[in-house]
Order: sequence, then C-alpha cells, then structure tokens
Amino acid sequence: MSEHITHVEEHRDDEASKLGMWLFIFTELLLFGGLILVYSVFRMQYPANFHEASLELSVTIGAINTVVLLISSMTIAMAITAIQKKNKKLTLRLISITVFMALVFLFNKYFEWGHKFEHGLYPGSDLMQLLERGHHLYFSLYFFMTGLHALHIIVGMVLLIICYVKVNKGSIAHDKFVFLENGALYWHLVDLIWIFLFPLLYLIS
Amino acid sequence: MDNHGSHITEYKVLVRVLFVLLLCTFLTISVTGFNLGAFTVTIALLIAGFKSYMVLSYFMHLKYESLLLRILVSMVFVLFIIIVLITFIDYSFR
Amino acid sequence: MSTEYISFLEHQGKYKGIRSWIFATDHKRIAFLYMYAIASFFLIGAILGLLMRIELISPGETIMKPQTYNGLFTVHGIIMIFMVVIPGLSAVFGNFFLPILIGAKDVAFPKLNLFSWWLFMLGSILAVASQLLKSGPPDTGWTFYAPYSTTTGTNVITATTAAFILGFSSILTGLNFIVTVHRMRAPGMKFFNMPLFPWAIYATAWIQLLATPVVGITLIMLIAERLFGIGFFNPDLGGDPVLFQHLFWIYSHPAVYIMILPAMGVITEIIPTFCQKKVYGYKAIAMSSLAIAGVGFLVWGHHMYTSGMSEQARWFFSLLTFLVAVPSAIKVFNWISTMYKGSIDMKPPFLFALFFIFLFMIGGLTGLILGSVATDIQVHDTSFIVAHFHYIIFGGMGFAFFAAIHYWLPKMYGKMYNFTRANIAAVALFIGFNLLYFPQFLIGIQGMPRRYFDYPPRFQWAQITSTIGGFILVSAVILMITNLIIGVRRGAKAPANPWNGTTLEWQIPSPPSLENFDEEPLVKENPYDYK
Amino acid sequence: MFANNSNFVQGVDTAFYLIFGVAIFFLVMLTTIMIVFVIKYNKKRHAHAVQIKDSSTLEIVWTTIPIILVLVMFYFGWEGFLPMRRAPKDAMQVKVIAKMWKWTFEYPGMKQSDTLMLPINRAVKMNLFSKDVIHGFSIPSFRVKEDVVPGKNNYTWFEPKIIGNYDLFCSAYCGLSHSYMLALVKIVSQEEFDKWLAGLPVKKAEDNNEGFKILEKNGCFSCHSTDGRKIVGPTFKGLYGSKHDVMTDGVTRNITADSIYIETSIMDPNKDVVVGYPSGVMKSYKGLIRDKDMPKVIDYFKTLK
Ligand code: HEA
Ligand code: HEA
Ligand code: HEC
Ligand code: CUA
Ligand SMILES: [Cu+2]
Repeated sequence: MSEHITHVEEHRDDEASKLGMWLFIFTELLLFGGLILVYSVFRMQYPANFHEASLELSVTIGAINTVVLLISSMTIAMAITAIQKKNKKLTLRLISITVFMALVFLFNKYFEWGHKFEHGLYPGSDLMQLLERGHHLYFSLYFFMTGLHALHIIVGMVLLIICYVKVNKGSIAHDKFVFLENGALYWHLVDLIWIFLFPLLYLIS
Repeated sequence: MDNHGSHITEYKVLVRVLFVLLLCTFLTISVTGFNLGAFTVTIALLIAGFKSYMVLSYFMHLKYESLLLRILVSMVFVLFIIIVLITFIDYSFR
Repeated sequence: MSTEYISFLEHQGKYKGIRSWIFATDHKRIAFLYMYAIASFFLIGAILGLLMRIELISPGETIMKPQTYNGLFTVHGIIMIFMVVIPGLSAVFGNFFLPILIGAKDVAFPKLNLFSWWLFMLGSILAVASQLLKSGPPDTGWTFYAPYSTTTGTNVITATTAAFILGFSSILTGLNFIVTVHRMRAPGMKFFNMPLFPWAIYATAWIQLLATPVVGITLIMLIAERLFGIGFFNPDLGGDPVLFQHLFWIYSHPAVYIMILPAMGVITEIIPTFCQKKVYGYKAIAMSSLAIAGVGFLVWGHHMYTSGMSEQARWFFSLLTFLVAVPSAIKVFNWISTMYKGSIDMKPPFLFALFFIFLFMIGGLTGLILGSVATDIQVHDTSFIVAHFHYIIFGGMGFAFFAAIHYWLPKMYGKMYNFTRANIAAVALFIGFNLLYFPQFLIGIQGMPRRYFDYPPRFQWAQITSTIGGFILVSAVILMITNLIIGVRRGAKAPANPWNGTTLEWQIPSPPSLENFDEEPLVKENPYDYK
Repeated sequence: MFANNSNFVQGVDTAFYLIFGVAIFFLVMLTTIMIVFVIKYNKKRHAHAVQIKDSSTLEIVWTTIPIILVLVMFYFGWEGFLPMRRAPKDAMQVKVIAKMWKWTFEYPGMKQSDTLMLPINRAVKMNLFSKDVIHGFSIPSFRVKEDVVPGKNNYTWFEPKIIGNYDLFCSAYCGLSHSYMLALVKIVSQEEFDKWLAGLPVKKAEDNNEGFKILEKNGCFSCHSTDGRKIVGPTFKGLYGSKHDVMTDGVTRNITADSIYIETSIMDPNKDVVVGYPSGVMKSYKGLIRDKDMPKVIDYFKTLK
C-alpha cells in the first residue's frame, strides 16, 4: 500500500514549484513593502534630518555592494544557462562565485555596521536616544532595513550552497533544475530589494 | 508551459543586462549628486524601477514566462503602490 | 490503477498510531489535524468569552480584577481571530475539499501543508503560553495598538511572536492553495467550471498571501520597538502611533474577508444542494469573491475614523467601505434567488445556512453604520462594534462552520448524525446568539464603550440579557457537539451521496480513499447540474 | 430617539435613521422572501426544482440599486460628519490633558479642573493632548469622539444645547483602569460658568525639582501618589528609607527601601513585587529613565517625607 503515499509525494510539477516560489517572493516584496511605507512616511516628515543622517553612510561602500549584488545576480542567472547547456562544471563555478559575492557583501556590511557600533550608534544605544528625532528614525530604519536584508542574504546563501551540493550530486541537472531556478529567483529578490534600498538609504539629497 | 522547451538565456544577453544595470547605478549616484529638489527622489526611484524591470525580465526570466505570471507580478507592484498612495492621502493632508 | 477501495482513515502508511496523523501529508488527515486543534482553541476562547460575560453581569468587580479582564479580552481576541476564524474554514474544509472539488489527488505541496500545520501549532502554543508566563497575559487588546503595547509590562512579545508565526502559517496555506488551483485542476476543469467553494478559497488565499506579510513586518517592528526602542511608533522619539494603526489594518481589514469569504463559499455549496437547483448567478458569485478580495485591500482606514486622520482620508475610506458592501449584497441576492422555485429540503445544514444569511445580514448591514463617518464617530469603540463583529464573525463564519460540518461530516467520517437533535441545537444556538449580542447594539449606540471592565449601572439590563444568552449559546454548542460526536461514534453508515449533491466530492465513496479518485473524475460544464 | 444635546445630534442622527431605515428594509424584505421561499418551495409542496436561467438584467438591477443606495448613505454620513471638522474661529479653547487614567481640562488663564464645565450655546474647541498612550475623548450625548493621540494635536468641537450633566468616557483602550477614566461634563448657563471659572484656582507653579520633572514626564504619578493615597501602586510618600515586605521569586522578604532597591523597582519592577500589589502592572523604565538621571530621582524620593 505504501506505494500510494510515495506516489502522491513524488508527483512532480516544475511549473507548480516555480509558481510557488514566485508567490513566496510576492510575500517577501510586501514584507519589505511595509518597511518602505514606514520609510516614506518618516522621510516625508523629516526630509532635512534624513538628508543629514544619510551623509553618515559611505556611498562608496553602498555602491560597491550594489555592484557586487548585481554581478552576483548575473552569475546566478548564468548558472541556469549553464545547467541548461549541460555544463555542470561551469554551473558549479558560477554558483561558487555567487556565494563568494554574497560573502563580500556581508563582509562590507559587517564593516559598515561595525563602524557605526564603534561610534556607539546601534539600536537601543544611549547615543541613539540623544539624537534628533529624524536622525533617530533614520538610523533605526537603516539598521532595520539593512539588517532584514542581510538576513535574507544569509538565507539566500544557504539556499545556493544547497544548490551547489545538489548540482554536484547530480540531483540538479539539465532536465531537472527547478530547485536551482528557485534558489536563483530568491537570490534575485535579494538583489531587487537592494536596488531600492540603496537609493533610499544612501542617496538622499 | 512545460519545462523542456523552456527558454535559454544566452550568456551575452546576461552580460549586456549587467552592463545596463551598472550604468544605471552610476547614473543614480551622479543624479543625486546634483540638487534637483524633489525631482531627485523621483528620478532615483524611476531608475530603480527600470533596474528592477531589467532584473525581473531577464535575470528572473519573466520575459519568457506565461502571461498570467507577468500579470500577477505587476499586480503585486501595483497593489503596493496603491497602498502607499492611499496612506499618503492621510499623511499629505494632515 | 484501480485498487480495491480503502478509506483514507483506515489506510496504513509509513507510520502507526498518532504519528500516522501528525506526520501525515495527506490533505484530508491534515484537515482533521486542523479541525481538532481549532476546535480545542475555540473551546478555550469561548470559555474566556464566557468568563468575561460573567464578569460583566454586574457593574464593579464581580469575579475578577481589571487586569485579569484586560488580559481575558486580549487573549480571547487573539485566540479567536488568529487561531480560530482565520485558519478555520480554509485550513479545515479548504484542505479537505478544495483538492476533491477540483478533482485533484492532493494539494500542490503536501509537505509544506504539514509544515504549515506545525507552524500553526507552534504559534498557538506560544499564544497560550503568553497567557501563562510570568509577567502576566498581554493586555493590549488583539489590535496591539502602540504606544500602549510598547510600554505595558506584560507578555506582549510572546503574543506578537505567536501572531507572527500564525501569520506565516497562514501565508504558506494560501500559497499552497493558489498553486493547487492553478496547477492541479482535473483535466477539462476550467476556472469557470470550478465549484464556488474553490473560488472562495482561491480569493481568500490571495488575501492571505498578500496582506499577511504587512502585519508580519509590523509585529516585528513592534517587537524591535520594545527591545531596542527603535521609535517608529513612539511619539517621544519622533514616531507615530497612528502609523501603527495604518499598518495593522492594512492587514487586518483584508483579514476579515479571509474569515468571511470561505464562509460564503460554504453557503454557496449548501444552498443549491438542498434546493436541488443550479446556483443562481454563478459568474456573479465567483466574480464578487474576487471583487471583495480586491477592494477589501483599500478600505482599512475605516477603523481609524477617530484617530485624527486627514479629512480627505476619511472621505476616501468611507466611500470605498460603502462600495465594498455591494459585492456582499450581490451574493445575498443570488443565494436567495437560488431558493426560488427550488425543491427545498430542510436538513440541518440548510437550516444553519438560513441562520447564517440572517445573521450575516445583520452583521453586514450594521457594518454600513460603521462605514459612514458620522455614525461611526458615535459608535466607534463601543459595544456596537463588539456586536457588529460577533454577528458577522460568529454569526457568519461560525454558523458557516457549523453548517459545513453538518454538510460534510458524512463525507469526512462516513457516518450520519441525528437530524432532530441537530435541528434543536441549531435553533437554540440562534436564540442564544441573538440574546447574547443584540443588546450590545442598543447600549452601544447609547455610548457603552468596549473593553470596559466596569460600566454605569444604566447599561446593566443589557449585560444581564447578554450573559443569559451566552449560557444558552454554550448549552446549544455542547448539545450540537455531543450530537456530532455520537454520530461519528455510533451513527449509521453514510452513503456516498446523502444529500444528492452534484459536486465532485459526492461522486466518491465516504470517506474518500487516500488518493480521492481512483479513476479520472468526470468534469461537468456546470458543477451544479441538477436535472 | 435622542434629545438635541449638541449641534451635531441632528446631522448624525439623520444618518443613523437613514441607514437603519435601509438596513431594516432590506433585512425584513430579504428575510420574508427567504421564509416564503422555504415554505412555498418546500420539498413536500414542490417536489421538483425548476431550473431557471440567469438573467443579466436582474443582475444589473440588483447591482445598481445597492450602489445608488450606498452612495446616498455615504453622502448623508459625510454631511453629518463634516461640520465636526469646521470649528468656528471664535470658539472657546479648552485644552484636554489625558493621562493614564485621568482627565484634566485646562481653561484659558492656566486654570485647571477635573470636571468639564461648559456654558450653554457656546462653541468650544477641545484641543486634545495625551501624556502617555492613546485615549479616547468621547461624549456620547453630544455625538463627539476623537482619539487623544500622544504627539499629535487632535481636536474636536461642539456646541452644547441643553443644560445638564453628561458622561465623558475614555473610549480608546489605555490599560488597567481604562474603564474608570471617566469625567463629568456639566453644561451650565453662561453666568454660572463665569462665576465658576473665576473661582477656579490657577494651576500651581510646576515643582522645580529635577527628579519630579523626570517622574512627571514618565507618567509615574498616574499610579503613585505623593500624598499617601494608594492608587495603582504604593504611594511614594515616605517610601525612601522605609521597611516593608516584597515578594522576590515567590519568596516574601523584608527590605529597606534604599537607593538600590528603588532603582531595581524602577528598572525591573517585577523582580521585587510589593506585597498586596499585582505584578506585571508596572513596566520597566529601562532606557526611558537614563542612568545619569537616577540620582536626581533618588534625591527627589528623599524629599518625600
Ligand atoms: C468576518 C469578519 C467581518 C466582515 C465580513 C465585516 C464586514 C464589514 N465590516 Fe466589519 N469588522 C470586523 C469584522 C468584519 N466586518 C471586526 C472584527 C471589526 C472590529 C475590529 C476591532 O476593532 O476589534 C470590524 C469593524 C468594522 C468597522 C470599524 C468600526 C470601528 O471600530 O469604528 C467598520 C467601519 O466601517 C466595519 C465595516 C464593515 C463593512 C461595511 C462590512 C461589509 O463587508 C459588510 C457587507 C455586507 C452587507 C452589506 C450585508 C448583506 C447585504 C444585504 C443584506 C443587501 C443590502 C445591502 C445594501 C443595500 C448595501 N467593520
Ligand atoms: C471568532 C471570533 C469570536 C468568537 C466566536 C467569540 C465568542 C465569544 N465572545 Fe468575543 N470577541 C472576539 C471574537 C470572538 N468572540 C474579538 C476579536 C473580540 C475583541 C477583543 C478585543 O477587544 O481586543 C471579542 C470581544 C468580546 C467581548 C468584549 C470585551 C470588551 O470589549 O469588553 C465580549 C464580551 O462579552 C465577548 C464575548 C464573547 C462570548 C461570550 C463568546 C462565546 O463564548 C460565544 C459562545 C460560544 C461558546 C460558549 C462555545 C462553547 C464551546 C464548547 C463548549 C466546545 C467547543 C468545542 C468544539 C467546537 C469542538 N467577546
Ligand atoms: C501602571 C502603573 C504604574 C506606573 C505608571 C508606575 N508604577 Fe511603580 N509600581 C506600580 C505597582 C502596581 C507597584 C507595586 C508592585 C511592584 O512592586 O511591582 C509599583 C512599585 C513601585 C516601586 C516600589 C514601591 C515600594 O513601595 O516598594 C517604586 C519605587 C516605583 N514603583 C517607582 C515608579 C516610578 C519611578 C515610576 C515612573 C517612572 C513608576 N513607578 C510608574 C505601578 C506603576
Ligand atoms: Cu484612557 Cu482609555
Ligand atoms: Cu474593516
């Protein structure tokens, strides 16, 4: 009788998995959407403060991270092309580059945050309480948004590492690569969000 | 709809898209360098919108997906924009 | 692959005993898991509600202290909203019947389905724990309004984390159902050949998917506010408490349609069956579900008319609130027209459906009072609101749940229950219900505020009536449940199609086999094809 | 149904009557139809259902009529509301100060009262301020209600029309004693009002003690008195240096209220819970009262003999 159960579970529908992933991406977009809504309300109320506070951030680091993410997005998209073309070795290499890029991103973020922490600027710190209202909100938003984003980077990285293992094992191959596709979709989502966070947080004039 | 006939995006297309995206990033940074008043945000967001369009269509293969999915994705963005606009009916007239 | 028929209840899988349930990926077993869990939470929530009623029987302290009362209505609200009515119909009957009604073997992602249930349990346990942990039950109201929720010393973090996890579970259920509807329909079944319950579940799933993340992030912000003082909602730090209300209702208004749409779907299944008649206005009903889901996203501000929103916003929200009532009206008209020239069989499910329509009309029509700004100013935050939503949630979704269980129990368990007792319970429920909540409308207009531990003596007559109604209601619920349990234990065997229905679930044996359909189901042009 | 207690009653009640009218009409009509159908087309009398075709005309009719009706209802609801946002320029200004769980009304000339005394037939604008959380300013008889949101200057106004006493409720949930946050509204003649206002003492000058200001800002005095009264928490009077029983992790012990104990009581109030008081009611003020302010607070406690 147990073949019944396995039958139900083995039902494979790549389009369904992909649709599922897209729906999940929708929820992620709206999750960040809520934050961006909060951001826009406060930015409207404290435009000058937001501008001043944003000067504290280094546009260079932000720009480097943007470039890093864009490149990683391309490499993971290429990984799919590679797997479709049955080029396993290239696929593996492209995934590793992507993961490496993610690490670079996190590394940068670590320094950026660390720098702020050194100056006593972190959520809940005494310095934060002393700031002007708009500055306080700006930095709260900054930590909250980039923190949540970094969390997504980490999740995406884990997903990609799983992809790597699966490709290596051969359970992702040219005729069954929907898992990789979904991992890549997730990774693009992370990129997509950063595309908005970067101008919103770093480039305020 | 089935996967075997699915579209393969060529490497060079992806490279070109990346190039456009990098260009846009550079553009945003330089635009915000000038002070164009309220327009700066608008322009920065427009560029960001274009960038996300590129990522969605090419990197995320949306261009080659079913019409349904494309409609759904745009629906989500439209919904979000509407929600923001409605919230601002409150905040802009306070 | 026609094997001999074994019902999913008897089917032997990988595991034995309790593990064959809690690790089951079969949508029907998961539906049962949800049902038992939700029923228990409903019991807990109802007892809390009853305790409140006893407290309110006389002014001043009757059986508890104010702090206890404040904790009670908060936890009552959280349990009832997040753990009972939001998952309620879609996780129980949606899980069980959505795949069957569209001719599928299971939902699209069976393991994810099980995972959602586990998340649901985790969230629920946290929610119950928040009641018991050291600092005392949360006392913010189920709306968690800042800044009170950011400053009170009670277990708010536990409760909001619970709500967050429950929300995540709800998202995954919605995701699963959307994919199921898109990808798993039986060959030949187009969107407009689906029965209307799947339509309702489909519309609901979209709300679950798109609205819930917003409350998720809001609750995280609230937690961060308490832990780090990020200041988004704290006016001392430049934040804005009204912004919290916006974010909260951006989710929670659509959420009320998560509760009612599946209920409407159930009623739309029951009425044609017991009238032996094609449903009137199939397309109108299907489309009005989508319309309610869509427009429902744009009206959240009607909960905030007194919060000091801009005039323009109040204007806009009031207008849209009125418009969103129209699709509901269309549904009511269609249901009643379906009865016209039918051949009506007054079985318990149909009786419940009739009560549903009546109570839903009262709840919905009083919603119009709330939608209009002038009158809402008068009744906002009074027991009028309490009456409105109990009518529409308990009278609507609750009665639809009862209707659904009486309708589908023969299919789910393969057993019949006693009709006379079920009818008596239904009538007693109806009487108790109206006694309990109708007086709240009257004192609400006169200004009796809600969330009041104590009240001026001039409102006491209504409170006493309510409490009496509450006790009638409890007795009726107990009678109803006992009857159902007796039916399941000792009832007669149910035939495959006890009500002579036409939708797909009635074409397979009761209870269904593991894979629902042993041969490809026969899909009809119109699912309600009575001769 | 209602007496004309304020200038808004008519507009609001018109909307009430209209919407209730429509609602009752539909409720009665649809319920009757339903019952008639159930009886007339019962299986016993009507053994075979007649399948009828959908009619688009009917669908359009019963979509259009409700749309028109809801627009009419919307219009009346809006017309009843709009005047509430149009406070006359010459209205008397009263500042309403809400804090957990007490209303204070400040009249021109820094005069404060716990009762909202107002002259008849004169427009008053209520400027709503909250010191802590959201409260709700609600006088049902006058059809006015507006939330008192901290950090946001909400207002409402009205013109009382009938002399008498009315209830003022706090309508927005605000914690423990939400249901006790009531005030009396007294509408009197202009002469009586003038006399009363003249006799109202001017608000006493703010206590200049630094510690007092900190506690005032944090709203401690809504639960703690300085005159020996027991409100929600124990009084501050004579607290410093006193000995009393507290529960620590379920164990009763006798302590002396020194500066360390007081600091713990403020930063971690549920650690030592005074016997006879509920735990979990007072929240921690960690991060709200800064460490460097603590000595000032303690100094202030020392003054409360
Ligand atoms: C299942 C849940 C549910 C549903 C379906 C609804 C449906 C509606 N609700 Fe309700 N509502 C709640 C649950 C629900 N509500 C809850 C829980 C709260 C309180 C939250 C809190 O503060 O704790 C609330 C509060 C609430 C408020 C805020 C009140 C306040 O706090 O001041 C408002 C204001 O507009 C409102 C309006 C409406 C309207 C217009 C509808 C409409 O969708 C109703 C449509 C139905 C009909 C109109 C009836 C059927 C039609 C006919 C019989 C035909 C005739 C009709 C016409 C001519 C139009 N609701
Ligand atoms: C689905 C939603 C739901 C349901 C069903 C109920 C059910 C009940 N509710 Fe309420 N209620 C809410 C949702 C709900 N409630 C919400 C959201 C609030 C607002 C909270 C807030 O302000 O934050 C509220 C607030 C609220 C208040 C207002 C508190 C205040 O503002 O001061 C009151 C007061 O009487 C009340 C009473 C009751 C009672 C007596 C019942 C029930 O007791 C009805 C009777 C039913 C029974 C007694 C069933 C008994 C069941 C069994 C014996 C076995 C069950 C087992 C199985 C099903 C298997 N509820
Ligand atoms: C919501 C009501 C509330 C507020 C506001 C509140 N307290 Fe309390 N407080 C209590 C209660 C109840 C107790 C007794 C239970 C306990 O010890 O936790 C208490 C106990 C105390 C004690 C110990 C008293 C004793 O007799 O040992 C101190 C000191 C104290 N509070 C200081 C403060 C200060 C300072 C503030 C403001 C910054 C404040 N409280 C605000 C309710 C409150
Ligand atoms: Cu103040 Cu409720
Ligand atoms: Cu609503």
